Amino acid sequence: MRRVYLDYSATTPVKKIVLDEMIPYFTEKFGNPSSLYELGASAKTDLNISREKVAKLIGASEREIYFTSCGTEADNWAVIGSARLKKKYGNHIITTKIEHHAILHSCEYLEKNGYEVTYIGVDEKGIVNLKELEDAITSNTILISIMFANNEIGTIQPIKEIGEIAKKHNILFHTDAVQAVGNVDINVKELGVDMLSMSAHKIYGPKGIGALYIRKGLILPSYMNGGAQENKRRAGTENLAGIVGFGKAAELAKEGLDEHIKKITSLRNYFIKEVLDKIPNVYVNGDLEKRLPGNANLTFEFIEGEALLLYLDMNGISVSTGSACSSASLVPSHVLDAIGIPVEKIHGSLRFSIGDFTTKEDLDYTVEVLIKVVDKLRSISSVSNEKGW
Amino acid sequence: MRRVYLDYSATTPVKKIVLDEMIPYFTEKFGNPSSLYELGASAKTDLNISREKVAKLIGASEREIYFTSCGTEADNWAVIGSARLKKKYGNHIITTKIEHHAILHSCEYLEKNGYEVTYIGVDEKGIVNLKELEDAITSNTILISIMFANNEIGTIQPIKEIGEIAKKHNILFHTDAVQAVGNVDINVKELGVDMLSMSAHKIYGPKGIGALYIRKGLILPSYMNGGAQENKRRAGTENLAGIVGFGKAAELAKEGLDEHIKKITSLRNYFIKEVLDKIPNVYVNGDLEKRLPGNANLTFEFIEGEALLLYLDMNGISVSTGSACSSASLVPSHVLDAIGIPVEKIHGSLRFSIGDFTTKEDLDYTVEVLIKVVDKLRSISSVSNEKGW
Amino acid sequence: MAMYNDKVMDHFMNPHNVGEIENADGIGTYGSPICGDMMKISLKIEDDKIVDAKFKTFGCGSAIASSSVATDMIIGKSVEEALALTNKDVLDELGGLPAIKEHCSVLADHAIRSAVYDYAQKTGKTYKGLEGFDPNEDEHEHEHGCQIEE
Amino acid sequence: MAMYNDKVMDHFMNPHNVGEIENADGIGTYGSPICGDMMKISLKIEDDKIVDAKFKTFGCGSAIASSSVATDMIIGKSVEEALALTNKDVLDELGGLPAIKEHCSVLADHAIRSAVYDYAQKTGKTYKGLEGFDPNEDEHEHEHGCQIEE
Ligand SMILES: Cc1ncc(COP(=O)(O)O)c(C=O)c1O
Ligand SMILES: Cc1ncc(COP(=O)(O)O)c(C=O)c1O
Repeated sequence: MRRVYLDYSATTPVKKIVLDEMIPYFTEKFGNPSSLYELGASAKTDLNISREKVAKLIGASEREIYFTSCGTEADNWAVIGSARLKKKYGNHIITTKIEHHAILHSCEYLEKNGYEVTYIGVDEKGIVNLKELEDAITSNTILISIMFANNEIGTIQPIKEIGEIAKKHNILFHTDAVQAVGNVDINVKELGVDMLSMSAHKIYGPKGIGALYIRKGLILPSYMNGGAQENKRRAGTENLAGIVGFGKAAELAKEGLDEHIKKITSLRNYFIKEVLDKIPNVYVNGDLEKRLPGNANLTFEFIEGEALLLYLDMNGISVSTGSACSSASLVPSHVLDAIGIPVEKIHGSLRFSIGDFTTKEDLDYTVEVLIKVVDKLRSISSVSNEKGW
Repeated sequence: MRRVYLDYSATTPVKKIVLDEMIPYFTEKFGNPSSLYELGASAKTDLNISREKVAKLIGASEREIYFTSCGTEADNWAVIGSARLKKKYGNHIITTKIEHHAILHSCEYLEKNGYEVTYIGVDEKGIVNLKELEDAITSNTILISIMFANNEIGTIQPIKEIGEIAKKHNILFHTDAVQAVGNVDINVKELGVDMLSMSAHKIYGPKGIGALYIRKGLILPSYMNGGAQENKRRAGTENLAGIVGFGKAAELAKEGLDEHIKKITSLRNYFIKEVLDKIPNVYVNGDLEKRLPGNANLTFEFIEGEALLLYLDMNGISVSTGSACSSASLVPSHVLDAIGIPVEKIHGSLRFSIGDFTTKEDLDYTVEVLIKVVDKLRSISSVSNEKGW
Repeated sequence: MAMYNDKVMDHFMNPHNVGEIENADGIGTYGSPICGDMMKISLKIEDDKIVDAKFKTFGCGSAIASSSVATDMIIGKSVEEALALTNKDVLDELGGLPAIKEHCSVLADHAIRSAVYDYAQKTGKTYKGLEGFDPNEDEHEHEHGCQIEE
Repeated sequence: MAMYNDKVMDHFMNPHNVGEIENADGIGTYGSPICGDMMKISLKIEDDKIVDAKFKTFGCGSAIASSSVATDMIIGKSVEEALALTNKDVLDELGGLPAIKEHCSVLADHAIRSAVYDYAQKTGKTYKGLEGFDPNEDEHEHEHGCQIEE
């Protein structure tokens, strides 16, 4: 059976060239980067070379990159760290209704600890309204955290404009760019962001390594207390092989960015067109232009998403219902809810995300299977176009 | 030149058989364990098999193991999480003066946030006094955190007795067992510990993956907010390959434990005897019996440790001055200070730590080099046995 | 598929008794698309015996599998026997569902009861198993439904 | 060795001018083992010129390398020239030290000044470069020493 992976937004395989670069750091070059002897010192050198590669991908300077264990940690650190840092200036944070749970649950933690959080909405295309953002700002606002690109519907926010608003009001600005990095041309200097979260496993690097960009001059309190690693800001023996893999993946992403965007966008558009042409009662969620290249979030009316997902899986096709980390939960997507999709249709929505190993043939096969399984599930379903919901 | 790695307490190389087990999880079996489709579901299955292996190493049950990004994170989570959990019952924490910085700096963070911490001392052999511990307990005490084995001098604490005291007073008990795991036979059920920290890179697994054992029934608040991973207690896409490597390393450690302890202890004793026999004015720090098998912490009078470390490094021998994570710092070891070593002698102390790949020939070579370089540095030194300090 | 066992997968991929019975003797619906699952069942009843049952379900794998296995279980049974079917019976017959999905098995026994109630209303019959059953009181949203676990 | 450059390593591994001059004209000590570094220097002075210098140092790589290079730098110089030597000069000659170790270069120029002071005391000479210098006031612990960075 053909295997078609269409969940690159959940995680990506490590590219062979990335893995090859990592391998020696497990066995021969395994020194602790904090150790003074040669084996440690050269580990530290290589670690910083990787740091530079990650920095380059987002136009930062090397010393502004702090490695973390994942995008989630970067998000926790940015939000909770900023809140602690600025607590004497205020207790109000602004974020959006469509953030990843790493941001939302960090905000909830802060709400339980004396902070106030405004969750601004998005329009039906999944884009924040800058006026609503500016109206939400009070004299107590200390942080704006708005994601760069959404993990479910792929919509890209006006980060530069948000940065200008934040700067005008002298408020820290964090963006969760876990999905955007490697898929959008990013330059933190031009965007005016103070902090930016990344994660290697979304760009063909390994799982378990992420990074937080922290603008030079901003001294965020440590979220991990202990040794003097990461310029004393993030304790814990460094995930050396992981960092080297992240560095290589970042380098590849930087080099191939234009081509990647062009190729993936065109595949994605082809896929959407095919599905909409060949299957009735299917809709695309989220803005079609301000969107990650690989994302196709589709609502299939009259069927339930998990059933469809499993039917696809039985045919070798991997897709997801929104974000992987809430896949075991039955809560309907908060993102689709925020763009106004009625709950019954949220249940029938799937995210197809296309990546570097996807071929046109993969997509043709997927469309072919989709036609069949959508038809079958609709024939089982108790709701239909004729009978209504 | 011969290469002799004698810093296994800082970090270990990943064993080949461990790495082999990890490799497929980067490339083919790369699914996100939270994903519903086959690739994700089988990743989840394999993740839980690894969890079971880690659990077995310490006599825990699978559901009591929560993977973290490192030992440091496990320590932060245990200490800060317990403090938050129990804050309505009190604000007092007891720990020791010889903890790793991951504990000490977490305690300092808590001290800045309304908690009180008592740092109990140790005797000149590096062992805590149970009476002092019990005397330190107040009605406000909510947590005792005492390390299983010390990373600098290798001394092993009376964990079982501490567990009994904690239970008697109904206080949570955490132990940082990062150095002990894989080197000491541990059974959490018999020891009565509520939480226990581990780290894979100390037992021939990869860097960047650790775990916290949390006794069944204890609901520690999450330190990483976000997705529903790790039974909703530690968010962030799982470091799948790292976890698989940790699992394999734990399995090997469990299988070979008795032999490992026997072999390493005997090599260590041989090394110490040789050094003491052949080089004057050298002392061993810490208890000789209640001690990690591979640890030899030695004071070389009249010379400075970093100079000696570098001379050894020029001869291919890797050793450390105390803990790797404070190696770039000039602060004299807080551990040697706690056992009463005068500061000028702390400067001349080195940790040699022996591991699975160490041979008798390695140690003979090391002794040979030591004789020469100690002699040379003493001939340069402005202090000596005759002239005194 | 680690999520569901083989039997569940089989009933999900190849569900039995899918469809609608024309001129059914009793029709019942339970659940709602808003909660993510809705089952509609139609029964053919002769001599107080369920001679045929067909379903249509909007829902996840467990909902479809539960519908399939439950219809299998009642065909050939007396009406009282069918009313005695519990979601536990459905679960057992399926060989279990993931904890987070167990509530889906409720769908089938509720829908069956509704269909028999419809039959009883139309025919004026009474059944012990329907005592205290009120399809309107038993609002999906209240009892089983939209019990979402975060 | 990424920590130190080649020149530092060379002076550290093969330090020049190690030892003690018998019947030295001036002897100076600076630092203390408690702070992790102590340098002792002895000078042979003829016609106000430093004809020989030897050191002994307890300390790290930078302390030993600084001692070595500083003694090299003053041999053949006039006493006033030697007094003009700053830790910056030592650092430059070494091609730099890691930031955390820069304070080690202070060791040498202080020890040299102390040795010249000793010579001046014994001979009754005065030097411009010693103006305001008081070896006792200049307590190691206060000025340079035990400046530890966490
Ligand atoms: C006793 C002890 N605790 C905690 C740690 C921290 O572990 P990690 O380096 O995995 O963060 C270490 C080692 O570095 C250690 O030796
Ligand atoms: C937008 C967004 N933020 C944060 C995360 C969390 O990253 P990680 O899985 O590396 O913790 C993800 C992906 O899971 C994401 O898509």
